[in-house]
Amino acid sequence: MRVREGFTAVARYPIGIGLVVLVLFLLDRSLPGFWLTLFLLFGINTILAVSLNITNGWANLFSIGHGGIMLAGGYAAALFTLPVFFKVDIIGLHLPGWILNVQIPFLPALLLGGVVGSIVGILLALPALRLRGIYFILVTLGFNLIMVSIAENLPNYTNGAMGLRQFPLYTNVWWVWGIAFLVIYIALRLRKSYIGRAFIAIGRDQELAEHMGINLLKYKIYAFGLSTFFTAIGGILWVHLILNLFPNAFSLALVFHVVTMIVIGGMGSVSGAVIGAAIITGFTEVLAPIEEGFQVFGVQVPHLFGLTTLLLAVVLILILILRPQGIMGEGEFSLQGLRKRLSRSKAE
Amino acid sequence: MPGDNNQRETGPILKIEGLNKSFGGLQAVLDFSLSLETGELKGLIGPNGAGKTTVFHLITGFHKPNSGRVVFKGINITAQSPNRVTKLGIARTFQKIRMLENIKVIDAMKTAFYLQKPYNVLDVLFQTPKYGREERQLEEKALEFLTFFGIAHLANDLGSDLPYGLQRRVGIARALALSPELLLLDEPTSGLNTVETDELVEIILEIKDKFGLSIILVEHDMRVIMDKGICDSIVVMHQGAVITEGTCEELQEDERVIEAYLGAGVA
Amino acid sequence: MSTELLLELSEVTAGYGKMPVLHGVSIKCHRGEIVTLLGANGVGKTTTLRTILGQLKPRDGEIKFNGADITRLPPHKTAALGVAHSPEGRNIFGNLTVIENLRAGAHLLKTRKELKEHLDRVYSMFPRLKERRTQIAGSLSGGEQQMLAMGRALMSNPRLMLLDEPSLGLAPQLVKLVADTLTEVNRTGTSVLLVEQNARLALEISRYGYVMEKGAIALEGNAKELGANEQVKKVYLGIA
Amino acid sequence: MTYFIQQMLNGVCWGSILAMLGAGYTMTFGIIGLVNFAHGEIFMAGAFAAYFALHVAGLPFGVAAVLGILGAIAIGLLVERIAFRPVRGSGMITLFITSFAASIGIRTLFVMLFTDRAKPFSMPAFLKGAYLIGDLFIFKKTIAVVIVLVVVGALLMYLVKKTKTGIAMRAMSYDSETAQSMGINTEKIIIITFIIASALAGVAAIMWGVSYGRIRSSMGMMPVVDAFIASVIGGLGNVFGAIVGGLILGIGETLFVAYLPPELIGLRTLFVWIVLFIIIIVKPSGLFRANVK
Amino acid sequence: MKRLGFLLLVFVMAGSVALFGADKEPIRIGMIASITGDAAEMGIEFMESVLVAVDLINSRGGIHGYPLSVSIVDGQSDPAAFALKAHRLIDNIKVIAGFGACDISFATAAGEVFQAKKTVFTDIAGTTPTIPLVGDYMFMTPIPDNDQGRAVAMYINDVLGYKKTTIFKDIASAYGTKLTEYYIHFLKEFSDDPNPVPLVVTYETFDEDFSPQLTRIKAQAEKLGLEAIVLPTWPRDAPTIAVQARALGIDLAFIGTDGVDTTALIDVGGDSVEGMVYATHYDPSIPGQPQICLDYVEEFRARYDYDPGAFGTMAYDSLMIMVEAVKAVIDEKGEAWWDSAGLADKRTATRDKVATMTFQWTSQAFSFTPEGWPRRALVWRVVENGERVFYDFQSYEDYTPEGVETLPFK
Repeated sequence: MRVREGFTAVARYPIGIGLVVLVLFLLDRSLPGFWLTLFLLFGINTILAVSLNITNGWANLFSIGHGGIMLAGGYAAALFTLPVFFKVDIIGLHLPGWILNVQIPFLPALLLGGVVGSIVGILLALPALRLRGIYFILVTLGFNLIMVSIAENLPNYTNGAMGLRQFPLYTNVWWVWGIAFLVIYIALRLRKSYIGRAFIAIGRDQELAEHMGINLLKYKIYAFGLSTFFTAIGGILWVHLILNLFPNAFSLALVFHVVTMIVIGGMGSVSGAVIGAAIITGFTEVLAPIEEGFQVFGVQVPHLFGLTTLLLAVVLILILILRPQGIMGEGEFSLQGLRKRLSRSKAE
Repeated sequence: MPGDNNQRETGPILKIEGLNKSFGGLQAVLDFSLSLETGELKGLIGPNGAGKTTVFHLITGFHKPNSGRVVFKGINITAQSPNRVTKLGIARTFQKIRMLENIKVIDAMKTAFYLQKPYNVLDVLFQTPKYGREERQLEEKALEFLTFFGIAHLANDLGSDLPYGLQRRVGIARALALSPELLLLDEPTSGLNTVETDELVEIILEIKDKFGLSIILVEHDMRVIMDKGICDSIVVMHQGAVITEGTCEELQEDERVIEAYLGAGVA
Repeated sequence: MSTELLLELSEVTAGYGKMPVLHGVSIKCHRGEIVTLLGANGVGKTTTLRTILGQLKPRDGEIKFNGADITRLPPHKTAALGVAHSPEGRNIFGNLTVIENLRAGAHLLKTRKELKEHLDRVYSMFPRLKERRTQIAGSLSGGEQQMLAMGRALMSNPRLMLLDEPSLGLAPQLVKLVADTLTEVNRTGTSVLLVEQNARLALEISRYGYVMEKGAIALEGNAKELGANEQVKKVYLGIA
Repeated sequence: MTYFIQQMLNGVCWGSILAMLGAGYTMTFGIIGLVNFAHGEIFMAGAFAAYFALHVAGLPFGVAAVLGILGAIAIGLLVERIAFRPVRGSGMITLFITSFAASIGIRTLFVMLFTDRAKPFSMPAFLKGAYLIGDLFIFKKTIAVVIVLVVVGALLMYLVKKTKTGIAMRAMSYDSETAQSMGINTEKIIIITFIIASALAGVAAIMWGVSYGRIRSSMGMMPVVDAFIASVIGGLGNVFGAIVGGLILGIGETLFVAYLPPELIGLRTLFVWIVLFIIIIVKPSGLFRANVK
Repeated sequence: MKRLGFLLLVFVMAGSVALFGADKEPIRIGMIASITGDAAEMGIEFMESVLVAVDLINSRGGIHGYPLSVSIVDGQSDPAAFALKAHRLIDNIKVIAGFGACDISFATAAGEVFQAKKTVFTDIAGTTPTIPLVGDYMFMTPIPDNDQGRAVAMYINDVLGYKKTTIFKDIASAYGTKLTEYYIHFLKEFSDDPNPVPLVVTYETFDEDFSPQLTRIKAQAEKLGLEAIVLPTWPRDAPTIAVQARALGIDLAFIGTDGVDTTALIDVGGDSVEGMVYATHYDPSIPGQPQICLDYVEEFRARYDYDPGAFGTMAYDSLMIMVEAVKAVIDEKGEAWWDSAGLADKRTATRDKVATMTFQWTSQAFSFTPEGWPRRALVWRVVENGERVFYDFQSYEDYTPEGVETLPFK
């Protein structure tokens, strides 16, 4: 919740950074496994939501193919972070030696995966950018399904449906939230620069943007490249948290979840995306005891599995009906704004 | 200066020769020619459907002409993309007002300063002093424009929430922010009441002088064109073609113009 | 000529979103009349028609048709009362054939016999449409599209026809055809509210006229008188 | 040759189902610009209604089929009421997301109520068996499916092309506002469209049950994507195009499996998308002129 | 919200009133299964089975008087959910041991967490042999693909006597892919024929129409001399394939693997699967079963009106492994130790028992190899008159002959 203000401060005052680091440190030390994992998934979802927001929320390039990007980035990084013995002895991939016989640290793997994700994303975007509306959605949807299909059908390189495992547990609070804050920071900064304003102008009114001298193709590619870069990194963090990678892991259901986050939070708002990520990540977990059955006054309420998913669907429809702009609309959270609102309500 | 390295021609700032455009079977613009001197304010009038807006579309490259040539400051800009044309110094407003949805007026203005790009990505990400300085300057400049148009106090309102008349002003301010040499105004007074119209006309004349603009003005409200006599000359279009060009006085007597507007009748 | 009041707008105010367009427009149209609404571009003529139809809800004022209040009726109900519309730019259904367009216009007719009757009537007015009846409407020429739009509006045998800029973009001989047809239509009992830029044409065939300026009625009077009025010229050309 | 014809028959059978689903898709898209992702769940609900009638209540097949279609219509109208009507007019992406949510919600509800186990859908005696011509099996069910496709397709074409309602639908898909001023009640037309589209999904569900003998709560998930692609290939908004698109995909997929090396059969999904990409790039409006602008 | 409240009310009224007389702290065990999502078909059977077994144990006085409490959580067919729920079981619910999952992706997602927290986890239905590689706290109940592939190849070659077979391979499923590979490998080893599987046809999970593949088989059956079709599929696919194959006039025999053993086989397959022989883990008529297992089957039938198949009994087995191990720990160390010992100690002690003991309450007596694979017999069933009945039995020793490499390739 401290997003924007926190960040402006971070940029300016080392104290801010120090505080965030301290909070993260304390959380890292004190959170029990479940909450820590939840916190990490929240962070990863934040990365995914904020980066998806760049295309879907700002530039109005509504992609539901980001699962395919996570897959591409995930596999690209995975092939390098897997222990050599696993690649060679246990599953026996048919890869060139320079991939097979190396294991690289996390940072280069992240960068590599991010770049691969970006390249794949731009390759997808180039033909797809000519399309509008439902055709664009359809092509990105197809891209997601195709990526899964390709991963399944290349067992020599991806181990097919048997998936990859034995990843080193690289993902931790520092990586996840470091990158999450970085993405938020970049998004907020860009929004306040000519680049972000160009993205948003394209999203709102393509024709007008063009008449403001904005090169549509170039900026659409920027938006897609940036968004997919961090999406791929989110995928890699996910892989190194769950410690396995299977082709169908990044299915439409996952993308749908991320889309839900930005819709609930408010399309176009960075803090909205973060709030959406928090809600969706927490939603199923907070409600999980309800669907698993519980006791009230000695009466055992039996399990009702699927309830959370059902509720999620209902909530999403309700939000779209009652508050189509999402929680934050397109605004950003700020302490000043909050203070203003508070004083206004006091005055009334 | 970006753009073609075509040989510079001297003379008018904008020269259009033999422009043709048809949509399906409909000849929207027929052999349209026009020449605009630097600093000139030229009216472009004609009854509904005469093809005036299409001419604007063709100049800015939003539509590609079937034939003909558009030369701006000696550079051939025929069928260039709108962003390049804008970069060269042509800005336009729209007949149907286009406000960026849910964007504050001040931000809309800053968006319009896109072309200035006074800092680079690294300045943004590292929040260099340069970024802060330039961004502040943009804001100041935006406010300056808004003040000029008398809407500075509305800078933090959403553009789409403004009264219609003020939206028109934002539209023009936004076009000016592109620091154009040639401004294409597409029915700037449509939807305004008499007082607002008068005010806007004043503003248009003011900015023309202040920024040294050349302007083409498409207008329906004949009072603006005729009563005020603000145009140096007026081009009359009918059914896609230019029927005549002249000053107000000349046109008022021109039977062709009257016929174009009032119709020939059927008798 | 009957003087029974068919359509009455009193002090109608309307607009799109933030943009006010009509500021208290009052118009009367009697049964069996052709009434013309004149005015330069963008003064609110089309908006007036849209408000009558119910495509636009007025903010204020009242619209009565044939004695009934239709101020807030949705368009399809207004149409059911006998108001037909031939819109500006024709808005023919480009994906339908000519005959299908005409049948869409006849949506309110109940029987096949009626359909046939009106189809024949429209074909007799516009023999060109009969020739092209199986052609996709989108491929018709501008004049043919105008005929189709008028024919389509006539299919429902309306009491009142709202006609928006029928002569726009038409060659002179087609303009004449349109005018003749209008007179013919009016003769068979349909009242017409005509919005037209071609003031001379409009005033020639109508009985009464209104001149709009900036969303309000600036002048009204008998067509003949208006035709001679220099004010009209001023409204159009901004000259005295 | 026998092999080829046999495979063609297989493809026609699968294609017919896609065609029926795709036609429904195309209709809702044409009228309200909605890509109804919940169409698959409407289809599934139809299959369940027929299943309960047939296997639980023990009703005759004809009755079960009718109930199946009615079941699909009921869910279709429910979806229209709760998920689409309140957000109508708020843009394609909103509609897309609500339909996706409706799809997931209904599917989850069915899994909760009836689990995701495959349930038998037995075909009636008169559809069992096949005619044998040389080595060629011509199934009675295939014949039935094709007859249903032709009859329903013809009825649909008649409805869309010749009837007052059909013309009103197409007029509305082109220009809703003008259509309204012709006295066309657009609300009514939207409801009718949903009824017809859902009924088509119901027909597809019966075809499916008869052809493949099993139904599941999540059966709507995959064919719906294929059917959507079929409608895009045929030109979104064009009913005839959707039917042809469905047949092209069905037959294409089948022939892909029939003639490619076995190890490449898994790429069958790719085939569908390759066809789609080619169509979108070469002729974005689809094979047939779309009814929409 | 009204509807939801109503639903809840119905369930509350229908819900059983579970009151434990015992004042002992219940023994908590966790199960993770996909009860919603793509893999719900199997998860629901796990859950049904475990609910029966828990009631059975508690009605018999629990584990040494400690009531048994199994927390069932929904993995939603999503690896991330599996990992998260595994954390919840371990940290929040504080289970002694866990079991669950249904595919390698889910099993290892949960297993990694259990391994890291040093809590034993038994995989119910993921059969990829590499699953126990997660670590020493990871075990698997079903016979791994390498063993099953070998056993099935052996049985087809030696007992059923089919020389040429074809196989359906689900490339989207680790189970289908791996089992197919092992089957072909071992069959080549056992058969005199250099090419005993001349045709492998592939499909993808969620395919519904298998007629193109079947038509292909039919066209080549005679030329290739095919005698049987092997179906290592998810439960939903085998009966559908059978129905479509019979309709096409294919009269080859069907041979199934443990994935097909559910009630859907008969429900959907009907006459078409009549005579189909398939490998599985359990049949009520195999000799030497513990009474508790027979009671379980009876109760299961009474409650759900169908026979527990491979998935139900494997969930039952996984639970019983844990129950027996905990019981053995208490037997060995005494109740006083159990009441006072820390969670970590209890977990480790349970793991040690699981790794070393032979289970008696499970559907058949078995133990784990050092790798974490079960040493258990393979049961063959046949569909006869619309019933799944006992057909044959392959003991662990039968299908692990000397001189045959167990895990021939990676």
